[in-house]
Amino acid sequence: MDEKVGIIAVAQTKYEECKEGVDLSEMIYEVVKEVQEKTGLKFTEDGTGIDSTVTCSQDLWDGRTISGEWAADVAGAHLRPEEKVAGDGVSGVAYALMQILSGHYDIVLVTAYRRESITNGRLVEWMSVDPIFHRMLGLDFRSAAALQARRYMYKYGITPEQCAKVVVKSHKNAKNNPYAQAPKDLSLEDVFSSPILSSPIRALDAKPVSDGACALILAREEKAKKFTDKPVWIKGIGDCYDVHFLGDRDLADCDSLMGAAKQAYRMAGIENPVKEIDVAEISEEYSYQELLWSEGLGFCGRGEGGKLLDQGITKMTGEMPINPSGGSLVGNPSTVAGAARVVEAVLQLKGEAGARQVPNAKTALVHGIDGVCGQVHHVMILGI
Amino acid sequence: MARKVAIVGIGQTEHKTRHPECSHAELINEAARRALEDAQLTIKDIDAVLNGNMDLFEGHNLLDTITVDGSGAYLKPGRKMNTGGTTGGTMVTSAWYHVASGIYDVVLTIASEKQEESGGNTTSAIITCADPLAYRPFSTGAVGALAMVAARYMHDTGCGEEPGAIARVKAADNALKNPYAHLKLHLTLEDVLESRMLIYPLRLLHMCPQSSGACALVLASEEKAKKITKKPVWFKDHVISHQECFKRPLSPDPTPSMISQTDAARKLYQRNGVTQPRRDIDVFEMYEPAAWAEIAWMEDFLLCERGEAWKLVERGVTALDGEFPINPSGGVVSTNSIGATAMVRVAEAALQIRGDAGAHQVTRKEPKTAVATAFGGCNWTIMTLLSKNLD
Amino acid sequence: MNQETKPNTPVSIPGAIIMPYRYYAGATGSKFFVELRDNKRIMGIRCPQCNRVYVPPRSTCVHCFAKLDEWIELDGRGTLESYTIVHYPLPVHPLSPPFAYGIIKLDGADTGLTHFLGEFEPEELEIGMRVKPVFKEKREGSILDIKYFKPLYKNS
Amino acid sequence: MTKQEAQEYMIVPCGINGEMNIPYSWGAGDFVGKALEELRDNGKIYANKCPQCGRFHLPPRKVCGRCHVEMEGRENWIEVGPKGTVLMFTVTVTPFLEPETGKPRQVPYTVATIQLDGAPAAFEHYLKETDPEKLKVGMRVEAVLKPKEQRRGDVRDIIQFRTIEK
Repeated sequence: MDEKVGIIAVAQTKYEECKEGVDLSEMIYEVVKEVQEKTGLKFTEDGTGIDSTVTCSQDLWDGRTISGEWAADVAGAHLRPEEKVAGDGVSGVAYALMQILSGHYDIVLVTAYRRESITNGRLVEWMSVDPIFHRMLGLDFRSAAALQARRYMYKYGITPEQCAKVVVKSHKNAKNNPYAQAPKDLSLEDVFSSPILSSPIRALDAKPVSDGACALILAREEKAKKFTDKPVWIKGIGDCYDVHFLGDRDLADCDSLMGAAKQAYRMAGIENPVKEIDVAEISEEYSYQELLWSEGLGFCGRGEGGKLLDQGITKMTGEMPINPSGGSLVGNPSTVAGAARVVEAVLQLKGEAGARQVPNAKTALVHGIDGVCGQVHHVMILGI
Repeated sequence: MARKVAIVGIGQTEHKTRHPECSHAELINEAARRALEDAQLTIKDIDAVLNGNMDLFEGHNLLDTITVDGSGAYLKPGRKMNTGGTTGGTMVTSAWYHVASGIYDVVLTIASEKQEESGGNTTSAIITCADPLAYRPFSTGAVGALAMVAARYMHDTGCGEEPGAIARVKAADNALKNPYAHLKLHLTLEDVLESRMLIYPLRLLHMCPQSSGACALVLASEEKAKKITKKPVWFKDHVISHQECFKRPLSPDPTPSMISQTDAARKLYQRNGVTQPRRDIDVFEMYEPAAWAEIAWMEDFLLCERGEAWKLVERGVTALDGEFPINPSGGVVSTNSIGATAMVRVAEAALQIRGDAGAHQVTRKEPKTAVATAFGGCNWTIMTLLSKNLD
Repeated sequence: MNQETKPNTPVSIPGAIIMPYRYYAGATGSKFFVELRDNKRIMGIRCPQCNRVYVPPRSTCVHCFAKLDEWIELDGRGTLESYTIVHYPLPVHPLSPPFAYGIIKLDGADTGLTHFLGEFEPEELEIGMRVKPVFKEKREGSILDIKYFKPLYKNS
Repeated sequence: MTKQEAQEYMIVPCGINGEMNIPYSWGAGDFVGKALEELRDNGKIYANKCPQCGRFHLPPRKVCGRCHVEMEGRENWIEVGPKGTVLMFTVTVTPFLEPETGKPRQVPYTVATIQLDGAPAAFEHYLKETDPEKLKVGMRVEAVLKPKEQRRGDVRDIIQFRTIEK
């Protein structure tokens, strides 16, 4: 990329299992107001303020067609551009980057929001699978992920202990994250004794229901420096689709994640991810996914996700910590999860991650997912 | 500086009441194949695939992931956008940003709607865009809102029912010359004036149909576009102007005109030196879900003075062979596959500039510039300016 | 009205979105279901360019974007690629838990068909197991015309 | 597959029925929540005013969409109604399916934009009168509320607006 675009301000709500009675607009306004106050930026049309807004939400999750209308009034849509990415927050930030690089806008606000607690997420996921061959079977993302977990653990000998260790590690990290959703002190035994949902996935292996929102402001290089002395630059992006039908691919593979990672690494000039990336915030909705995504991101060879974890490389004190924030496993709403990863990576690179700070982190990887069994992956490289 | 972008491939399916012969993925595939064929490209030449629709009209979440077989997005980057009725326009502007950013050179963007999958309950789906706590129980869908636009215009100008019928007959005549149009009707003024009253003053024939269809465009950077086609259609500029959603635009303060349309028109004309829109723009493809909307919104788009639009319509200025043709394609009153409709406006405007519109090609003068508009959300607007020449 | 504007107790309004939908399987999908319904036959479709045989069938090869129209009859037996036993209920589940999903790579096909598993003891299930389809008596032309796949060695 | 063969397989265009029936529980928030509480407990209708542009929002909201200014504080709240004037109305005679129930609402029914006394604030609600002859822009109407014990803090605690003389 010839021009540099930086993230100049980020905000996130506390993630909670249910923000009872909270109106979506007011939740969005909480984070939009925070990033506006951090930068003093208003919604203007003369180029002195925020030029455009990108929202990330999905109609069926919010129970409203054009669910971007909830954000319109509080995110400056009146007589201004507001476009909705019906996908993950990382995809929304990448889209805002393209809006700026296209030359049409200098400063773009991105906001991702969801209250999963207002509906039955499994039914929304059920409506996200093929209506003719999958939906009549009652498939949802959870039972599909169980099929992926089984296949992956069978094909590469990944052990239940390794999956449980991901849960324990995530909750341990999240203890240092004030935004995290009720992290617990867990043992492997706790994970094994939590109720079975869809074998081999148990309750603690799965991401909990969560409510929350994020907001970020991106700016072109010249303008970025006016608002923060430490803008976080976007160095590389990559998105990639895989096939949809579960049987069309070996669920133990992750071709689309490899494709997305390849694009982002090529753009950011990264050859050896584990060496060059100081911290990674990746989106996993189930414990096995941290191991499988690690392989897809090239942190280790195929089938070595468990070994990478056992070697402690991805621990807080390891060579390349994964999810110092605790990640979605502790509690992030889907779609917001990607934006939360970007927010956390920005805090790490700006040295504002408090107790969960990875010392002198210079380059971070963030990752988001969409669709069944991680059908679509979004990868982004950030750096200072 | 950012790169110039052109449309190099245009494809759309026939828009019909239903497409039982194909699944949604196959409907999208048909439009994508036609766009690739038009650009003489294969799916391997495509760097990213965008795919948009409005979820509740078919009851799908994440349609882009479900229809990856048809869209060709397998192992390619892309995303799904949706902004209501303006979704088709959003798919064009977002593809524009993808190419202009320099990250992707050739992008396939698709917009579709398979409305028969909601069993004709389009109004029920539209109603779900209203705020569930304050407005949804009292929403009457698009027909009610458009009826108020028509009632307000007729009241302010005293023009009577005739102009609405003339505009509708013009649209029907154009649609007869457009192979992709949905309603192919031989209409007389009397047919329109006597058709069943829905909500005063809108009659059945004034309203758009529920169509099912898909549209696809291939966009390319300047360098690639010149290699791909001898007839690139250049993107000059566009304006996206939404409106606040909670405050009801129809409440007592401003008249229920589309302030976002006037805002978009003013910005677009000012930035591109358009001082006399009807002179500087050769063809106008407007997203008009009702015959009366075309007339009322001509004034919102600053194409003429307040109260003059119906006179221009009566004088045939906006006909296919008129001085300022509006909707040579037959417009949205003839064809409305909601998700695809705003992209069809851009596609039809581009066909006019390329001279490839066939029977409904504007011939009075050779179109060099064209504007396509998108309407949706709570009175949201996208205006896109296309041009034959690069400068 | 008292001083601040916060409601005393948080207010949530219950509601729903209830809509009927009807999806067309299209010509290719319909042929697959007509064969299931009338002849208890599972059909695949082969790509002329890469020779992949797809089940369920579709009209475009996802790898080559080629048009597909070469139908192949499969004998229905297959190998279990993955399985899960679902323990939580959903209103949209045709079976009540615990029930099992499996991905079955049918002999002669390159892609797996996702469907239910039946007539098995939980400890019997393992990847690589050979299975065969059990059809419903009354079939209506949908994926549920296959009742489930059961272990091959079990007598029919 | 030729078009003809495709037609042949259209003997039974295998249609798959898929009913969406998803429950939601939307949070009303601090402003709409407060207004609905007032309606439930005291039968009062409130709007709130943007301190910058002076426009009224009914039901009340936290942020003015045009000015991006918070409308916090009691001085911005004003009680309106229960009487009002009809600005626009529409009588629905052709039933359509209501997404909330999946069934059509009983027709005919009238929906009107009603400007409530006390402030230039309007919202849509049902009218009792459904005979078009008796409906007129400018007619005076009054809110009919459910008995207190039946109200549950929903905008439909107002059953409808009935016609009243001047």
